[in-house]
Amino acid sequence: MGIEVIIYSTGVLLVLGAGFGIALAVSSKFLSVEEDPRIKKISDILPNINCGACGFAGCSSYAEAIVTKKEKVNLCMPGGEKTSKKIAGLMGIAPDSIEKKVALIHCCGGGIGKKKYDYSGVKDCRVINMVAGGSVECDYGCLMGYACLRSCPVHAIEKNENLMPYVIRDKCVGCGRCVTTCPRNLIELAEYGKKVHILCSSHDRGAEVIKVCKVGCIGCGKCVQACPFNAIRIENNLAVIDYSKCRVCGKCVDVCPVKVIYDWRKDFTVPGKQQKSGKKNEL
Amino acid sequence: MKARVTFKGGIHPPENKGLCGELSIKDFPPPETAVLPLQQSLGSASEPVVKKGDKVKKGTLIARSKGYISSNLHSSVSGEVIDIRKSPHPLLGEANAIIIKSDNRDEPERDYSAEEASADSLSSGEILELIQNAGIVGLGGATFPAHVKLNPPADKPIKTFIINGAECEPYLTSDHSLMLECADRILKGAALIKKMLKAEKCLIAIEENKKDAIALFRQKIIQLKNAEGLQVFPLKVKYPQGAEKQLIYTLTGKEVPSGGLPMDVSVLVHNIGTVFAVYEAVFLRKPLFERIVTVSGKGIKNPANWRVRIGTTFKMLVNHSGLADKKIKKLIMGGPMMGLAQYTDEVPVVKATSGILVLTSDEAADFEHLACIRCGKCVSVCPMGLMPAEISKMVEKGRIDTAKSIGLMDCMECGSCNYICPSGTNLLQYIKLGKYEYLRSKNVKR
Amino acid sequence: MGQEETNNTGYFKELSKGFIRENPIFILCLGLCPTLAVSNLVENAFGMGIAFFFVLLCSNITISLVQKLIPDEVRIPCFIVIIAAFVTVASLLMQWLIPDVYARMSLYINLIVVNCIILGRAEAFASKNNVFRSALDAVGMGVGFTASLFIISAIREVTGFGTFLGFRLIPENIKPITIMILAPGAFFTIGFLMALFNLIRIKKGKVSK
Amino acid sequence: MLKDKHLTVTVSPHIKTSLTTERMMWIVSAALIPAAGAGIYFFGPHAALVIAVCVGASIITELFCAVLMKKPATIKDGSAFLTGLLLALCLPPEFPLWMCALGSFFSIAVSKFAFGGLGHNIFNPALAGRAFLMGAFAKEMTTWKTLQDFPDGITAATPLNLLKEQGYDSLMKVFDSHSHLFKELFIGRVGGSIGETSAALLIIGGLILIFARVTTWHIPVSYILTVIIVSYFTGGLFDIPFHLFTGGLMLGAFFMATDPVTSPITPKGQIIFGIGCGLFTMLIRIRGGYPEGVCYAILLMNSVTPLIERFSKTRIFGVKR
Repeated sequence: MGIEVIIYSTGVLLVLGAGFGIALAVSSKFLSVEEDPRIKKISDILPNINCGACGFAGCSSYAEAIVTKKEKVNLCMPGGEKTSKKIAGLMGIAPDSIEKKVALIHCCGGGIGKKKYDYSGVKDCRVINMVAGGSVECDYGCLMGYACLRSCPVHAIEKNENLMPYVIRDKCVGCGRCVTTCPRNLIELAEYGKKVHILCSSHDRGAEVIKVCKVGCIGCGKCVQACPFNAIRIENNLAVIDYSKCRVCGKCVDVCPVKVIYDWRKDFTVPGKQQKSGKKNEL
Repeated sequence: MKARVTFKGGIHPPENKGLCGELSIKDFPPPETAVLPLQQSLGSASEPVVKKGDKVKKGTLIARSKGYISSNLHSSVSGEVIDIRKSPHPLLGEANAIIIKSDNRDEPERDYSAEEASADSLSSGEILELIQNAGIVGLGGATFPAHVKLNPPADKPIKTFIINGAECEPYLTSDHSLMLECADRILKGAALIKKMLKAEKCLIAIEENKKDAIALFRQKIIQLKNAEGLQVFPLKVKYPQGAEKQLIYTLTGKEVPSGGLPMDVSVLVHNIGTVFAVYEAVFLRKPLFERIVTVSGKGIKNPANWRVRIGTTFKMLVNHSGLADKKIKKLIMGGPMMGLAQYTDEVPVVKATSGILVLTSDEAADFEHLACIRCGKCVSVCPMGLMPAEISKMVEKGRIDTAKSIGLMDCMECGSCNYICPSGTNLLQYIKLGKYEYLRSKNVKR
Repeated sequence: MGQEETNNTGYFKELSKGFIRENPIFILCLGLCPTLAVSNLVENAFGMGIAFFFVLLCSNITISLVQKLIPDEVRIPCFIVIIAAFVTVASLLMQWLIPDVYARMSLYINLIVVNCIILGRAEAFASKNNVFRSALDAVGMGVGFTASLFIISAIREVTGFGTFLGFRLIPENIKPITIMILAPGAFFTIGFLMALFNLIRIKKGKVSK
Repeated sequence: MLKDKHLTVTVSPHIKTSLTTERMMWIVSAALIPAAGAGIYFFGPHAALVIAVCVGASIITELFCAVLMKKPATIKDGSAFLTGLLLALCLPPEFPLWMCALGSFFSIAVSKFAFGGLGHNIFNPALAGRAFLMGAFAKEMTTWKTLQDFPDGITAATPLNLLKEQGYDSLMKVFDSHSHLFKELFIGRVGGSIGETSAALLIIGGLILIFARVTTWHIPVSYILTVIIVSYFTGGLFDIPFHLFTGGLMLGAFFMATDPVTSPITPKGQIIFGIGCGLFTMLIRIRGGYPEGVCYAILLMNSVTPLIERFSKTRIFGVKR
């Protein structure tokens, strides 16, 4: 390769570079589309599991709404406080408080409760619920069709040894998909911090409950008496905890005769199973 | 006139109508205790007007309709109300019902055997009131209150009144036997409704496998004096010939628009049993407290058609007919295609009960669920022109909106696709799930 | 890819990720064009791998050196210029060192310029990391690419020609499977190996099913 | 008492047809047996070996894949048996046995299980297997067996090959007259793949399928009609029976193109599919490099099946176009 080749190629490269550089400069001036770079940044911060808890179609549309429509920054349940703070920082506004919530299945007896009939067909509780009012005797019991389990975007719902679905509390991001999926409305989003819950939804009278399920609230009222803060009341044959009053003392847990009140600080995470925590947490 | 046109699709399941033997209607004895669920029709449940301890007679009003789309309920036995409590319901699983203990006297509220002479001179409003008071609902199975259907809005006049005697469901012969026994009365009821609606034509549609009924009706119409516009229309034998929209298409060539009602094309369809009930309500002033029920299936020793009081439990009927010595698998209210499987025989006969089937395990065979092989049979049999396999796949994947866009809500749940599917996939169950999910998501958005 | 935290631990991780975890062919599905074209003979594949390795290493180092100088808007043209220069160097070198291999595959060597692995690594990694890390990344990716190419070509040469590096492995009387040396054969081989790699990753729990 | 009985509860309908997938597969297999028998009769025992190896290898591969993918092994449904049989029927009678096994392996493992198993494959497994073998062993795939009882025994090629490579005159030289040629073609005493030569038996098998409601008339009729029309316009009256009864057309039209998994599900789509197959077959036969085009025509149309389905949606009752 002679010296003239080097000079020539340098010249060509220079000329081409200058020419295209000018073209680029011109086009960047006339063709540029103004897009807020914050949208992409917020998109990156969001967890991108597209769970829909924020009420938008997906994470990217939520990001867009934050920037363009000044949507609140605390709507992302899976991301929690960390995400909310990050986005608030990016947007230059004060972060709103966000409470971590996890899904809670208000039934622990589907697997041991009495069966009404043999079902055959699509194994989905939303279908089972349509057939003669569900396959379990209890009208408020889990049908064990696992629609919630399949709807969970982060695989936080599993079956226990009684084949009842349960929520792995540390995996749950609180998106609320299972809440809308459950055909019997057994699932609600509960505050993560309040770790004592009543796992039954039966509004039947006590005598009827005993007939169909071993772990059903019979509305006996023992928990009401045991509660030092008046946080429990019996509502339509079912004990309900008022979380604004509950101080999570755990006294109700011990007095419940049918063991439907659970305390997640104790050494079990799986209702009806009494399993050591953390053991079954992997998929 | 011979049926020439027919709708697209449909299936030919084994009929098994011969099981019942001769088609006479036998009277079933009134039950010891009648269980009368408050929810007997579409719409809201009726409100009880009796309380525990009240004495009632046969035909006494015991629950009044609540709201426009609702129906009255009458006692089917004479006796005492012993309770109003939750009890098994063939459609809902469990629902509130009035329990009446019979005093075995079977005393009627009034004499239901004499025909009122004045019926011909009643005005439309008076007739409607009689129908409403009698608590008549669509007896084909849809249980839509008859007085609502018979009172179309003024801007949608009815030109053609169709009487549905297709009875395309296998096994069932209750309509057939009713047509054979009460042709005169049905025709009287038909003429009454036709007059009331000011309809031009009244077509009686009967499937060709009921040759005797077709002949009988033709003969009766010839004998009738004012038979103008009254016509018998033989239908090709296939399922679902009795489906409202398909029936209208076959008889008039008009398609009920998607999401619309028959009155949108100036047609009204009533089941043959409903027409008979209207006759009884208007001419005999008899409320709807009994109906014809086919008790059949290979699990039944002596299948027959019975005139049964509403509130009789399935158990009584089944025990009376005797169980065959075979492996019994299912108890079904209605026909095998659209009927509802029951989990207990404690459920009572309701106004919607056209048949009770006890199926053996070789009739109601469970299929091993195999993968869809895309054979397209479901597409070719779907009378609504849908692609059931596609819809159910979309629902299975959770894409309800896509399913909606390819006709999810147009499905009428006739079950043809599910019947024909060689892979035994549960197409209809997914479609039902999709409908449920769609309605639910719509409610959430509101 | 580029979002790894820039701490000083995990140099080995940076190096080894190209072998299996982020294997350019089987996991990232980059650079399939030369893979399909040159992987029917082990010899060709090896030549390609070496040339590729050289270009990737040099371009990664250069780009990470000059990353501060290049304005963000025109980074792609600049990368292309750098890569093109090294490809020219590589092709000149090959012409000089191994002329017969070069004669068979000169076209594909020149096509390295627009190879998506090199541009992809430049864009995703070298332009965001320091020189040492970029070099490690290039070595890892280069070795991963060459090894993958070697595996594919070994399978294809043995089944399609019955030979390995020109030596006959399978007796003459058993017909070789001609389709394996055609493009479909490359697709089959890559597909199967991809499935295998995914299986390994699932077994290791890196990806959920 | 019903109370003591175990009642099963399901959503309606409660009765189902007796024509299951399993039964459909076995009916198709049964409909192919006359043609397979003719193949063995004409070409001798090696043809039987080819069929046996293909079927055996298919079933073994199916078992192997099912175990590997942790799916229930579905040998009983007959799909693997059918794939093996179809593959064997479109192979030359003297085809080496280990290649048969390899082709069967490809059919089941690559073109069926790699796509997700029965019901999910894009291409007809048997034809994909044949195409693979064609690519891998082109020479063996085009080596035809001489028929023993043939007049001069020179025809080591199929009639289509003869026409393509040596022209019309040599074809006539071998078969003397048109009527003789058509007779031989119809009965199947010509060179060719094991199961594709006897048009008469294939038509009988196809009619069995249609009357047993295993398949509908749409694809075979539109396919064959298209071939008739195209051959009439490109060659005249003589070409019609020639193109109909040579090669794998009958086998393809009745047994391959009608494969439910890889053809459209709507009747209208099936007609489009059949027409497409016919056009491609004739295009390849007349203008293409290969003498026979059925295999590739069907594979090509398989790949556009989703597209056809999208444009041939059924009209929903009560919805105006």
